[in-house]
Amino acid sequence: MKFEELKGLIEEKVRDLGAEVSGKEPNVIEVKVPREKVVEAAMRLRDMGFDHVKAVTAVDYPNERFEVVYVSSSYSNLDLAYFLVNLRTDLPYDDPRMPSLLEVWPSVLYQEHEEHDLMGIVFEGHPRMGERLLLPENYEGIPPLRKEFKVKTEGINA
Amino acid sequence: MSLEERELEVLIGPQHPASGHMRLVAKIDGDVVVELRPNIGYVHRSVEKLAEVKKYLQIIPLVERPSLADTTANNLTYVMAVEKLLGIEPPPRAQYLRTLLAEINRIHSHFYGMGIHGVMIGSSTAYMWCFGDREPLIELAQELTGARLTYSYIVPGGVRRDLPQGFEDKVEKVMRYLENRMPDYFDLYFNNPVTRARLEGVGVLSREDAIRLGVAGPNLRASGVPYDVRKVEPYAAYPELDFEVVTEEAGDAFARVMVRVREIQESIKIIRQVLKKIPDGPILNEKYMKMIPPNLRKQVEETGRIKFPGVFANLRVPAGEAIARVEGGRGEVIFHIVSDGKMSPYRMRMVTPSFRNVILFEHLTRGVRVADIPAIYGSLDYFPPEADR
Amino acid sequence: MQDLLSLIFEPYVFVPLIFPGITVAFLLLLVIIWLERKMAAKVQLRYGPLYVLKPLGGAIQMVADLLRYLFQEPIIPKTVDKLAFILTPALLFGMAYLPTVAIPVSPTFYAFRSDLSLLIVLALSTLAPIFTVVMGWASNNKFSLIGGVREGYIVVSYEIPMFLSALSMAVLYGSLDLVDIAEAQKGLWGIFLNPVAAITMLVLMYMSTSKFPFEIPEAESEIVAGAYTEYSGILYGLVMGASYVKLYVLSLVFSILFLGGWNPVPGFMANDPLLPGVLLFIKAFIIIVIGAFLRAVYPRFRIDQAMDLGWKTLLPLSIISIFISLAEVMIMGGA
Amino acid sequence: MAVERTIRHIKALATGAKYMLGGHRLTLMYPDDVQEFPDGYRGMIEYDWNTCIKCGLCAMVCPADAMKMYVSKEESEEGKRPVRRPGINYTRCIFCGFCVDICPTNSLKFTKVHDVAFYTFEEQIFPPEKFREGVPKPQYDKKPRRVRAILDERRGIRYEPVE
Repeated sequence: MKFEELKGLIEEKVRDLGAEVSGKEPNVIEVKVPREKVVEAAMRLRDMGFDHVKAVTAVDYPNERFEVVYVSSSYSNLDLAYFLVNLRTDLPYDDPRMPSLLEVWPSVLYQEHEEHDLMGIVFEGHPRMGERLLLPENYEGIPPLRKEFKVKTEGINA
Repeated sequence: MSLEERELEVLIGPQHPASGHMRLVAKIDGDVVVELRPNIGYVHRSVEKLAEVKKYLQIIPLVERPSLADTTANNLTYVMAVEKLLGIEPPPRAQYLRTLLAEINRIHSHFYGMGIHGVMIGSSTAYMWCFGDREPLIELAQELTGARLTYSYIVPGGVRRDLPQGFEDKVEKVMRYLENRMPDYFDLYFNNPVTRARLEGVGVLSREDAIRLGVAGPNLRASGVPYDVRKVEPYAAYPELDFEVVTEEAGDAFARVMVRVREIQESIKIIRQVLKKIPDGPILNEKYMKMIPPNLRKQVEETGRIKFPGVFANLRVPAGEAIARVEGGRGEVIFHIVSDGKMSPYRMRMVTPSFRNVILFEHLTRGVRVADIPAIYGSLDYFPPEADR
Repeated sequence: MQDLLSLIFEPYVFVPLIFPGITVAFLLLLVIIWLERKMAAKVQLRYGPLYVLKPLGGAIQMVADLLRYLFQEPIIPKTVDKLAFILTPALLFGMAYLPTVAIPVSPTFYAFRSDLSLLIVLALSTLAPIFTVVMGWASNNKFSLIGGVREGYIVVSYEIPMFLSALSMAVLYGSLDLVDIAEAQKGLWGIFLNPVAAITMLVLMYMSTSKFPFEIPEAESEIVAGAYTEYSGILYGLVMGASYVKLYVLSLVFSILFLGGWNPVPGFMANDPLLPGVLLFIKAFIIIVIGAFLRAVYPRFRIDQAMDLGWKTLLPLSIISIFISLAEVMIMGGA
Repeated sequence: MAVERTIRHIKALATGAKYMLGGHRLTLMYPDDVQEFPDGYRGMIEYDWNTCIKCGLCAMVCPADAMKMYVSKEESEEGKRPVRRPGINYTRCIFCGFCVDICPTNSLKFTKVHDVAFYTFEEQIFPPEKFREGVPKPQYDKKPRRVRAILDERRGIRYEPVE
């Protein structure tokens, strides 16, 4: 399958959700949807054959927004496996919650949990919200992956 | 007696001979596992956060550390993502050298996994053999890169060192040695009726579940999904090499081991091709080669060891996003880098195969026996530090 | 002095204290654990214990280990049942060693002669596992408990077929007296008369002493060390030694039942009451060494597979072996 | 099935026996034997005081903050301004060799030394004055035999003494 062709196909599928579809040659297709529509968009992508998620990346733009990126691709259809479809959604900075995609892609179980743990994003409907994954159980404070969590660095001088 | 009282909660690890650096919380009823939850994070080292304060080149050793047995995969994936942002390509010889190291690493990573699996089901010989036979491969890698495991060999634009003198002969000897040894592995371990009894039909992962759960690497291929990044999105020198994607249909613990064994055989094939086809030429991108001072450039040509251009110390990467994926020994490694044009990534997401496979602990252990826990654990080639990152 | 020496060579002193009793059992323990590690190391392309007495390949490694065990602090956790926790290792070791008193050294040298000595040995050897179960209970540790229960399950699946295959030989020789049994094999050994019984008995012996592939009650990667998890110091030394001593006892019985005991006695040994015992020991030693060698070859079975093997394969085989014995007795009119 | 299983048992036992009687071993008897490493081994680092141009690239590229620029006392006093030279902290060094590869004057070099023991934490910090004196010698109980790893198609790896 050609890149442009697939991009067109996806665009057609998710246009009515208010999605912006763009692409990065040769194989990355970006689908940006509002957070209310993210489950629906994910379902349509899954039904197209994008059957698993490789990575869930949450990015923190301080005082502006959070961006959550689901990097999905296909195992069952090896023609699609070459392509990566990034399903993106923006979350307001003061209310970082979004519906969990666990129902659509069970493969996000640990990935969403991790982003919850380290970035403080709440995935509604995920059964393990509020539990710690990588951090110690008694950790309190700023989620460490947020930009306001500062890591001390040393200079080059002793 | 109510059902709750029948259940015994057993905490396997982190201080347990076969748990690795993690805790498995098992609820067992008699000898049957009712539920098992992996409790990961014991060796979490916050690679993603540290990457935000380290410079691009400094991240190379950082991303290698979590998966010590399979460092090349992480190194290569990270550098590929950075190269995508930089918009540079390594020269062909460097691509072949990357492939060579990746395959050497794949073999010894598989040996590592099979060895640990062996001792988990009680075969100390499988463990010792695998770890012993890893040694010649590590010796090869050491000669090529200067280090046993943490190679840091692949840098943006190329690789750090050229083939040493007489390396081809040594590789060929080791490959022959591995081929000579394989029948004994089969006789003593893989075909041992006790091994078969312990692994066949244990921890069966169906094709649908493997896809649904987004499993990676040999565990996926053992369930009959012929997904291999080397074929799906070929990188390095793989487009020019001839090899097969190994799959098994059974999806049980034994199939997962067999995929690894057959991948070792494929890797031997690949390594031979690499050494036959490797082109002459530089091993670092021209752009960086030109930045090396002239007197040092001469030295580089003589010794075959790259000197870094000064720009490497504070490498600036154009703003943008890049995703790179590589088929490492344990499976698909993903790096998602968001750059804002500064000297450190704005956000680096590192998804390792072990992290994607951790979901299998919950899925595969329902209703198995207590003794099957290590048999399944080992068959996943799961490495806790790699999952925790 | 002379009196003391002759006292030592009195059978009722010599058998329990020297051979096959505690002294030889103890020396064997030191040698066999070293040899086991050494053999496994050889198969595994390495050296094994080496640096304690290097010229002999680290032969006295176990002496060093024993000293370590002796001087290591035996930690007794607060939550254990103290009496049971401390007593069981000693009882386990004692019970494992006790059957040696009923084993004859030669046709004329034994602590006591009973026409039921085979039964005495087998009966005494079945007592030891009870203490493993007690240990698992007394340790107040989940892994110990699982280990103890596993031992209990294993016991019921090896004991019956082992008795049956041993008794099939008693049927064949028409006696339960170990001296008679050994003497009956002056010509053909029992292993050739009834190979089915021999193989069954051999496998079950290894099963009863937790040799690979039946190292299930203390499976390290599953339940840490099973019933022995909480033990340290000399207490652990005792429990570890117990299974080897049990293997030693059963190997002696196996040699008498199937390998002709001290037969055939060479001419120069014939007049001495003790020397035939050396032959018996060598045969038993070979059986122990084979058991130790299995560690290097096999992984371990799952407990249900081991029980499967015990009940569904070895039990029928041991019953068949009784019929084989009966048939042979009928044909030959008694051996 | 049963027959096949029996054959497999026999094969497994025979293979075990074959190795038990064979002479194949992979152990390197450290510290009786000490391996001589191939050229380019990334061991502890040597510093050439005279060729160093004090550019600080090594400290900049160091991923573990092990290489740092220390004020070199004597020179600073002489020149009335702070002069900084590299020093290394081996409690942090991860032997990636980036500093050696980036050094524009080859003032930093790899040695093959890696097995040095230190008594204290502080001893492992090598400020420039100590750094220039070269790497410490490993201490062995008795003089070890130097061996080289030879890759072998029958035995995998064997260690041969180096003259």
